[in-house]
Amino acid sequence: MALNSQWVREWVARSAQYIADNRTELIRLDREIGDGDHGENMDRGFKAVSAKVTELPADASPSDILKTVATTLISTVGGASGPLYGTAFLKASQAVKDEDELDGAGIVALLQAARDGIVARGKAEVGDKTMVDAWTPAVRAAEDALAEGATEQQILSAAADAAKVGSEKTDPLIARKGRASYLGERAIGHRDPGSVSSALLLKAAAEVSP
Amino acid sequence: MALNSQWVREWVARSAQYIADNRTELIRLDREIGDGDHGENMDRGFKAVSAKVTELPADASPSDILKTVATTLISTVGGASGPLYGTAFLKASQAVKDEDELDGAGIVALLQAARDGIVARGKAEVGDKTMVDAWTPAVRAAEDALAEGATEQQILSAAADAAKVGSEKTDPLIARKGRASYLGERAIGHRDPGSVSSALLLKAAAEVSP
Amino acid sequence: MKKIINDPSEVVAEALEGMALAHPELTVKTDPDHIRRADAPIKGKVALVSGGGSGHEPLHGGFVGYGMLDAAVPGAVFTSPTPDPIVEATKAVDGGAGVLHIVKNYTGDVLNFETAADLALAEDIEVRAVVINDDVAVKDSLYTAGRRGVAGTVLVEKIAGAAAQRGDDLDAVAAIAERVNAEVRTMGMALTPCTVPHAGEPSFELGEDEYELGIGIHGEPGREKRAMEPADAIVDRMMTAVVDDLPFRSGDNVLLLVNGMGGTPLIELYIAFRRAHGYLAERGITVTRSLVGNYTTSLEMQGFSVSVLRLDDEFTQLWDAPVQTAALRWGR
Amino acid sequence: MKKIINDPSEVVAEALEGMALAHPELTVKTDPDHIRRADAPIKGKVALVSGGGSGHEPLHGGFVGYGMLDAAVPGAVFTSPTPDPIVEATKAVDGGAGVLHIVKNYTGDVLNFETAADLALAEDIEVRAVVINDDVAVKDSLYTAGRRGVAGTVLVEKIAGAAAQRGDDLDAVAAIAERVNAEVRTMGMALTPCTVPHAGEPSFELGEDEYELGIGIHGEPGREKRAMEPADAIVDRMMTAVVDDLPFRSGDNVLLLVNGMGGTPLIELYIAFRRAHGYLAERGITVTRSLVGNYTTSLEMQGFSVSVLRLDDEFTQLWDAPVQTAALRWGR
Ligand SMILES: Nc1ncnc2c1ncn2[C@@H]1O[C@H](COP(=O)(O)OP(=O)(O)O)[C@@H](O)[C@H]1O
Ligand SMILES: Nc1ncnc2c1ncn2[C@@H]1O[C@H](COP(=O)(O)OP(=O)(O)O)[C@@H](O)[C@H]1O
Ligand SMILES: [Mg+2]
Ligand SMILES: [Mg+2]
Ligand SMILES: [Mg+2]
Ligand SMILES: [Mg+2]
Repeated sequence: MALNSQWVREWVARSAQYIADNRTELIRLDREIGDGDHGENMDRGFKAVSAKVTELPADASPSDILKTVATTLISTVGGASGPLYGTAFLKASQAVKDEDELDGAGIVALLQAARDGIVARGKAEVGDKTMVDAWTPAVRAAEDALAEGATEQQILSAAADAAKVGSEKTDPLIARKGRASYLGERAIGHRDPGSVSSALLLKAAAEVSP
Repeated sequence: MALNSQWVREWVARSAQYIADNRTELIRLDREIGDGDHGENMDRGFKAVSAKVTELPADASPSDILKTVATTLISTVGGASGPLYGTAFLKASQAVKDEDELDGAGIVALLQAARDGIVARGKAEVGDKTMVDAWTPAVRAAEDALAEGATEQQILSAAADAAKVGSEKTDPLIARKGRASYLGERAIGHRDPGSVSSALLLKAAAEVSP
Repeated sequence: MKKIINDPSEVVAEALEGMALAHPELTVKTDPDHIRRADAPIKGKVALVSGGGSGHEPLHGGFVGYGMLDAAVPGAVFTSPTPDPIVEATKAVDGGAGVLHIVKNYTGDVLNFETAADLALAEDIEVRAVVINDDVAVKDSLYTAGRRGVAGTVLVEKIAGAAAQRGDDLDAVAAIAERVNAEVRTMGMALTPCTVPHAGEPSFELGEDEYELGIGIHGEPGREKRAMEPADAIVDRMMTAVVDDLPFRSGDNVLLLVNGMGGTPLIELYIAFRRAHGYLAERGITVTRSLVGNYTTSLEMQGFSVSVLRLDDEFTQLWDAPVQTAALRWGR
Repeated sequence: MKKIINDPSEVVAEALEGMALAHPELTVKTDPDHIRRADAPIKGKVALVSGGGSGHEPLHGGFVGYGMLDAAVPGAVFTSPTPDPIVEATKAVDGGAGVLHIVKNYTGDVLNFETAADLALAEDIEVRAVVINDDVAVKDSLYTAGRRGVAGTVLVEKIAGAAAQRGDDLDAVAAIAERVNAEVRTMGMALTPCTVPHAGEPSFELGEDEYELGIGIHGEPGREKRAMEPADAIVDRMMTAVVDDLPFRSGDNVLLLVNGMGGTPLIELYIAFRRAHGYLAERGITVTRSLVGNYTTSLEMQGFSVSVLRLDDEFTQLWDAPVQTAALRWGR
């Protein structure tokens, strides 16, 4: 079933809830190999996003909503994750411009654009122990699912599952981007917090998809 | 047996040893109701005193030695106890001026002068929870012993015992002088460190007395 | 966690209120937060804007004033500010001669200042950025986000600020800032971690006889934990890393900065300074300018960093030039 | 105990060496230890000498220089100096117009400075002493050693120093110092104890949700332990004690000093300043001069004190007068 702006709204709401629920855990992960603010940053950002999205007119398109998500994240999150997620949602918004309903191809385009935005801003590759380690497998899984004729819901579920696995795979890595890269081998054994928040966002997307 | 300069030298040496042995304990006591330096101050001072006294000519009189103790304490101890003990030994030195041997009366005069010096400088009375609470009972006990015809050794032992009891009696007191006075009722239950060091000095004096 | 705070989420806002009340010579704006010289914009003068996460005070707000920064943009604790306040501050202090952004090299700071620069440019303000990366504890390679910007930032802000104050144009001020960054090296250590107010727990763990070598300024763990040792041995390790890196050479004149992390008593900083000075002297390197104190901190962390800047006559002159800020002041 | 030190018994000596290396404008002497202006004695100027136990840095050595102290005499950590170095410093800076001793009210300091003054007098140097006792946490009564001298000392040293610098005679400088002491009140608190290097153990114990109210600057326990509470509530308690004591009244102009105990981050001091300022404003008391930072510390203790000084035009002028010391500098 094609996804409309209602899905985007619910995605935002569920994301905000998951981020709030996992605020402490994200802080803990970031304390291990970063500076301990990722949960706080994301929670501040998604609380603001929720409020902003609620204020949007009822007829706002998916693209409009995603753009509001983007600009709100950019202006409230700060840190590395703010501009990265901001760019991701900005590119996603542009990718679905003028569409009221997103079919499987639309969903994949959205995810690709988001991932490409993150990579363009942050220059990280898979294996660098960043949120890209969640997004790139997610996009690949979504592409595969689309090719196999999956439903929108199945595509998003595949993406979410792959993101989660990708995030878990950051545990043994040495980081090459972000603060964890300062630690060298001491980053080994810790999960990248940005990949965890990314997996949460994608889980939310799948769960609210009808 | 009358006491000569050899006694004063041994008194100094034994005092230095007792202070060194009790350095940590005096620090601990001073940490409870003061600023934690009494053991360090006294140990620094008596180490210097030992060195200085050893350098004195063999024919130095009791008064000469006591004067060296006084000036060395004044110039090395610092804090409240430095000037107070310094004055005590200075007055003691003056009290036994021109005497080569101290009989019971001489000993009592020495102790009285020391105590009076402390009181003149510090203006503390018995019960103020200071070293005076060791010195004043010590002087009284010495006076009584002399009146009863005790030997020099017995006089000093009486003084030392009384000092120890006096020091113990500071436990339940509220302090009215020195740093402990800032604490009000919170000083109750702690022993005054200066009274403990005073009792140690008097114990040394008695023990080395032949 | 015990702190002199009210609500952890109001720490930055309330501290800014305090700064505004204590320093009438500053204009402190909230929503979006920034601190600027009350006399900004200064027509024809290149303006300097810096910023970054809070928790490093006096960096950067304490360095706003005559001869140093025109504005500072504080983010949440240890979190880069977002682009909005950076744009706002940039617009407010631009005197028509362009604005230099002084950015510490962290992914978040770089990205947010980049976005802000784009937005300012869209409003016809000329912006240049210099990215500070003086921390030798981090290997600068393809495999890291590069060296961090730490206490050397203060030296860049002072010297570039003096260049702007004497009337240098944007290219010249940016070039001097780049040159200071190229000539300064820093290394830090910590005896204790620090606690970010909203995190509520210490940033890392350290045993009673361990210290963390190569620490940054965000409570992030350092290069390695080591068994505690005397101050001189610690300083020697840090100085070796600093001196070998540039490298500093016999005959160099340098500025030596011993910077406290926020919880270190001054008496200990002077003990560290003594040995750092001795280390340099033994290598024929002369300390001609000094700075000792808390300038780039990490909340209540106990520890310090040493920074060495190679001086030439121009740097020395610009260092000596008058400065009037809350945290650094001389000559007026 | 982890500290940036070598040998605990060398802490003061090595820190002095560091100070000497970092501040060529000071003459630092050891044996006996003191710090003095390199240009002392200044003929015809009243000289100011202060001192006390070490561990309160920048007090007093950081306040030696133009417009403030002529010499500072550091004792061992938290231990009053002995008379010898006080006499030595007094002789070295006397320019023929007499010397004012600024003494914090502790039995040890008072007795040692008294002896030093007697000895200086014996060498025909005119000495006057002012004993600072600004701490309202301690009841001043027949039953105590009297109020302690704490952070207000800095204000006395600055204002009396400016009076001496403008050429006032010994009587006048002493009178101004007395007057500042009479008009300033201070109260302190601590979140953590501190550890004297040679003691090796913390000065008192505090639970994870307790603070110590009415603390002094020697790691001595305070008036009472209290359950931890928000910054504003703590500040209100301290300000009430301070304001009610003098008392300060509606219409007063005051200087407000929020002083860190050594381990408190600046961001927290500004949060405390914000509320202290608000407290005064609510009572019609106007803060016309401010100072925020670590000025009278207690090693690495976390905590702060608030001092309020009632200003008149003369105090304000003298406060604003140029000062050039390691820790306080403006106007030159
Ligand atoms: N260059 C980069 N590319 C992609 N993701 C990155 C990059 N740098 C950092 N990240 C992500 O950002 C996360 C940290 O975000 P956050 O803690 O909010 O910001 P900061 O590191 O500035 O404190 C990391 O866990 C990582 O996933
Ligand atoms: N006014 C006084 N009269 C007599 N003894 C005093 C007085 N003030 C302090 N003392 C003694 O001095 C002792 C403290 O000495 P010390 O710790 O060396 O000095 P400080 O208190 O300066 O740190 C106290 O335990 C007390 O016995
Ligand atoms: Mg982070
Ligand atoms: Mg003591
Ligand atoms: Mg951060
Ligand atoms: Mg003492």
